[in-house]
Amino acid sequence: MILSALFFYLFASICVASAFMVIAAKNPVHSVLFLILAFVNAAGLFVLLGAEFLAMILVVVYVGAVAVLFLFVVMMLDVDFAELRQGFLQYLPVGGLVGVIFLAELLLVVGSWAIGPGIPTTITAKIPTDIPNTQALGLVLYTRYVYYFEAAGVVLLVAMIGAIVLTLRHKPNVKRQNTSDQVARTKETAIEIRHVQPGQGL
Amino acid sequence: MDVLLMDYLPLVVFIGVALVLGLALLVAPFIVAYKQPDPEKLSAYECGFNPFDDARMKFDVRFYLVAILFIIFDLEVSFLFPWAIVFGEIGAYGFWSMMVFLAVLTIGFIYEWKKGALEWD
Amino acid sequence: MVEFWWSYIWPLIVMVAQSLLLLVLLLITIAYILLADRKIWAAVQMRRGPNVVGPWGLLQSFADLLKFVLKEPTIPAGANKGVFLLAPLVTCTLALAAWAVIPVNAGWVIADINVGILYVFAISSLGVYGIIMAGWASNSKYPFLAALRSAAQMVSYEVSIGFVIITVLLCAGSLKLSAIVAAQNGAYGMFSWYWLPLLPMFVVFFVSALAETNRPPFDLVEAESELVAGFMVEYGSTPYMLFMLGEYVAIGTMCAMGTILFLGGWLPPFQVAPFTWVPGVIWFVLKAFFMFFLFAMAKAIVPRYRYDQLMRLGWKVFLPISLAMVVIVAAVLQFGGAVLK
Amino acid sequence: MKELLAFLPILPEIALAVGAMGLLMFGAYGGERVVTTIQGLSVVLLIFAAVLAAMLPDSRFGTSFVVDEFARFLKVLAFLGSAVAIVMSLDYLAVEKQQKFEYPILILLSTVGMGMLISANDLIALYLGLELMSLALYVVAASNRDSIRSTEAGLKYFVLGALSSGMLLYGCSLIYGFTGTVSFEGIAEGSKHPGIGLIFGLVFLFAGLCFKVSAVPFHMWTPDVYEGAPTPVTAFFAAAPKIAGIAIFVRVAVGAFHEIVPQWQQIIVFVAIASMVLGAFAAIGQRNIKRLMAYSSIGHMGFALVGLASGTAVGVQGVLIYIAIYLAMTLGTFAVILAMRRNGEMVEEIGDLAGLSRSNPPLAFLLAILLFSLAGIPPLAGFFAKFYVFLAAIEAGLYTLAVIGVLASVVGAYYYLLIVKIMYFDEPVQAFQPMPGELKAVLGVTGLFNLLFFVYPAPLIEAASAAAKSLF
Repeated sequence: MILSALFFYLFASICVASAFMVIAAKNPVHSVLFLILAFVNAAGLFVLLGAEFLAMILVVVYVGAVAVLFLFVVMMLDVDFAELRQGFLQYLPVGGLVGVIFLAELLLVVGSWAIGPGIPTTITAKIPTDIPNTQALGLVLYTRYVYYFEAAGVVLLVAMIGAIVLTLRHKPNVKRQNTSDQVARTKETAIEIRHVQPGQGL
Repeated sequence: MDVLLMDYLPLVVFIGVALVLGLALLVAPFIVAYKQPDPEKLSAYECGFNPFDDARMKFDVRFYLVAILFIIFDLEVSFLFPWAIVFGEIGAYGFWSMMVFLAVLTIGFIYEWKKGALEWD
Repeated sequence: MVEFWWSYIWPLIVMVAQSLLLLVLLLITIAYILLADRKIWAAVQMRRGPNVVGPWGLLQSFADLLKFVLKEPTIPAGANKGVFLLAPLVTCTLALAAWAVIPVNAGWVIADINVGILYVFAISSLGVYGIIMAGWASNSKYPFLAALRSAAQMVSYEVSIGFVIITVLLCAGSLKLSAIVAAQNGAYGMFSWYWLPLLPMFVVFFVSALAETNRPPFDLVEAESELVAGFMVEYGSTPYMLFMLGEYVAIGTMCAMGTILFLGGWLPPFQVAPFTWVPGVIWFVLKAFFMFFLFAMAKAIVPRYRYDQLMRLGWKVFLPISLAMVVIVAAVLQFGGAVLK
Repeated sequence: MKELLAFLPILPEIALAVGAMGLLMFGAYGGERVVTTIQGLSVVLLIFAAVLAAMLPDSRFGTSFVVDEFARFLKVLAFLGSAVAIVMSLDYLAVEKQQKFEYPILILLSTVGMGMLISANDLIALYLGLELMSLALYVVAASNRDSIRSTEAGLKYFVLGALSSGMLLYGCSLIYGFTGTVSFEGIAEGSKHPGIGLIFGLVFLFAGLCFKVSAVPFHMWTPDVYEGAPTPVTAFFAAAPKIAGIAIFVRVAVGAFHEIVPQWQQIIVFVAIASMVLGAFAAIGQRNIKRLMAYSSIGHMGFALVGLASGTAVGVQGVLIYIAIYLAMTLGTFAVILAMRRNGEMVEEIGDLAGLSRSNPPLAFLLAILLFSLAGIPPLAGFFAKFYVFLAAIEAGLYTLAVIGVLASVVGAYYYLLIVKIMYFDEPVQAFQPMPGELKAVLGVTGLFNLLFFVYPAPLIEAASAAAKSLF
């Protein structure tokens, strides 16, 4: 269909262009914004492939969460990026060389794109077309691929521990509110009634 | 496949129209409104002082921690979505595999709590 | 040529027309919601509220629009111009974009995609960008601090909203918004809508929605006394208006989501004669307005939270409650038979 | 019940993960008081898991996890390596006041990742295991966050590790695209008619794996990370993760790509030669002993890969023997490095070892044994390790590789012997503080193992042979 081809080229070209801008932009905040644009377009490409769920999760997780952290870091870190970028260009020849090699390899790969004989037999999971994508994922992820699923859970646990081990510091002398203590206060502990005789004080 | 894509076409058109509308509102005053900028008007608001340095500064690492924890829980939620909609079809096995997953992350949550990562000071 | 016209151009025109219709109606509704917000607030404080422009002040919002358009737009000298102007546009467009998937009646929706609820969830998680971008681009201290606070606040409550949505999905079994509404069409009329079986989650959803949209009592972003007007300090004219518009559209989205997830969308309270005569869209609007009324009343009567209390509520109260509810609902569905269905 | 029995193959990993979570809760509630208990329990847990892993019968969990002789052999090594790494950290962390209960727990979770990696039977399981292992490693590398060097080490390791994961994933996706499957058996089937895309996928996959075992040209992180990370962490890095890395390298190469041995053989030959040569020459100028050990480990990985390059069962057997002996040598050497403490301060310069033979003769003797063994001088264990891999290379007709390997080990011997010279012939400087008991035990056991291995080498060699055969 011509329309989907049109959208493919639209998303793909914006994606590539903004990926390029991520590294080319002078201001790191602009880089992150371009990165977000690249993510959104990648989500569009997923939709074109029929992977709706992945597209939305890409937006929720990468754009809505990961890129927020990126933005936090580059906006607020107060690093002089102009200084950091000095000497950036001296890596251009090496980087360019690697890039050219990558490109050549990719062209070779694409040029030779052919599924070998006997491959279709090795494809284990057919993509069901009669149910929505999310459902198809759900039907296998928690039963057949339970190993991956639980392993992902443990990876997340390590991420949590790591985040806390590396970043958490407690400021000394901070007075915190303890709601349960406040609620547990009774009249006896809170108020003391003294009968003060006139003219004597406490 | 095409049916699916046809569902999304109106969405794209709608976003486009909304964007045009917003853009029109945004540029309108630049065209029609009265303009007479002066340096005082264009300086950053600072309760009467002149701003003496760049407003962007280092800040508490706690904000980063919140963002990281949010990413982790967001991922957890995204794992729950497909599970929730096929809940009736994957049976007890699917139920328990999710419970184990949630238990792992609840342990992480309790750990955070006890370490005081959720305190705000 | 004729074929091209009928198979490409004409559907496109239809789509654009539909989109425009929805947007215009939406914006008019927002104009009156804004007015209602001010009127309700005023009524609680025994004031009159706006009452000058038009009868009972009915044209107030339109006058405001005109005022904003004619105001001088200023861009602070130290600001990052591109991002500074992009921020309000992003806020407003994203807020509007969510409405593309919201069904206001059976079949009355721009795009009823399979992953509708995820789409709304994704769009609302992007709302934070407008604020961060504005706060950073202004290059001024107050917006910067407000942006930080706001970003942390919004992400904290988004997690709870995610869990709330999961509990609804467990009962409804689809990500499609129209299917979620249809799943609530039970034998007991309004009592089989999810607000009753999932009452705790409805409360969590409502409060999280307040926090997610930076509404009072969680409007620490604006906090006049400390942050003057938060991330919008440097904004004026229509850029400012776009922020306000985005905020109110987002509130509208949250009200619509509450309606769809918990109040049975366009379904009438009872499937009997007088109720079924009323078109579904009326029910939808009434319910959404009821949700908005709750928003407005919360603004009028609840004092503002302190920041540490806000974070505590999000992470230490709502997150565990909603997580536990996911497990409880799943367990009930798994072992309790068809109690909820 | 039948469903629960299906989980039997992953029992050691489950035990480790559940134990780690239990200990995490214990630590969260107990605070800093229970750190030593947690350290002790972690060691017990690792040994228990090693026993469990050794006892499991050949089995599979789904298509992604396989238990065979190869997995048993390497898991026992990896789990014991982690246990010893925790034991060796006890004194250091206590003296440096860096005791955190998370440290042993992160090592446990990293070890879970190693177990998953060793048994991985498809690309997704490979990736998950690798990430689980590495993520915990990044954190422990930076665990001393008040030290700039430690945070720098963690950051460098993380950034380069993420890059290598990216390459690995890119390779995996190419392989998946050209074979239509992620399982190793399927890939083996699909690679009977290798296209150029598959070969590129293979190259990228190997690049990612080379990074994890710090083989040239993906070694650049190693010296900085080894030097910057706290010393017990370095000891851990040099031991167990390397075993898991080599394990998955071997399993991918001979398990999934045995149809296209000639294609990957040249890559491995190149990597092995480059690692051996760089490890030998770059180490010569080093003054810092941790940095020296980094280059030494690069060189040793090169030697281990020589066995893999042959692509035969004998070669894999050589790799396994090599890696087992390497584990013993490196842990022993790090036990000495951890004991290099003078006036309450850690010292890391090679010159600080001067005259050790007079100030502490037993320590000097054992270290000399270990260094001779690292250099590959007969009749110590290190010689046998090299002997088996070179033998395999010659059998496979890779004469150049074998010759270069022997030359590299001669050059490498120079700097090991230089340390021995410093210990025995230089003027003594101030003596080290007394060595804590657990380090003495580790050093004693590994030193004697290296010294007396030639007396009774059969068990290790037979076990390695059985493990290698299970892959073919």
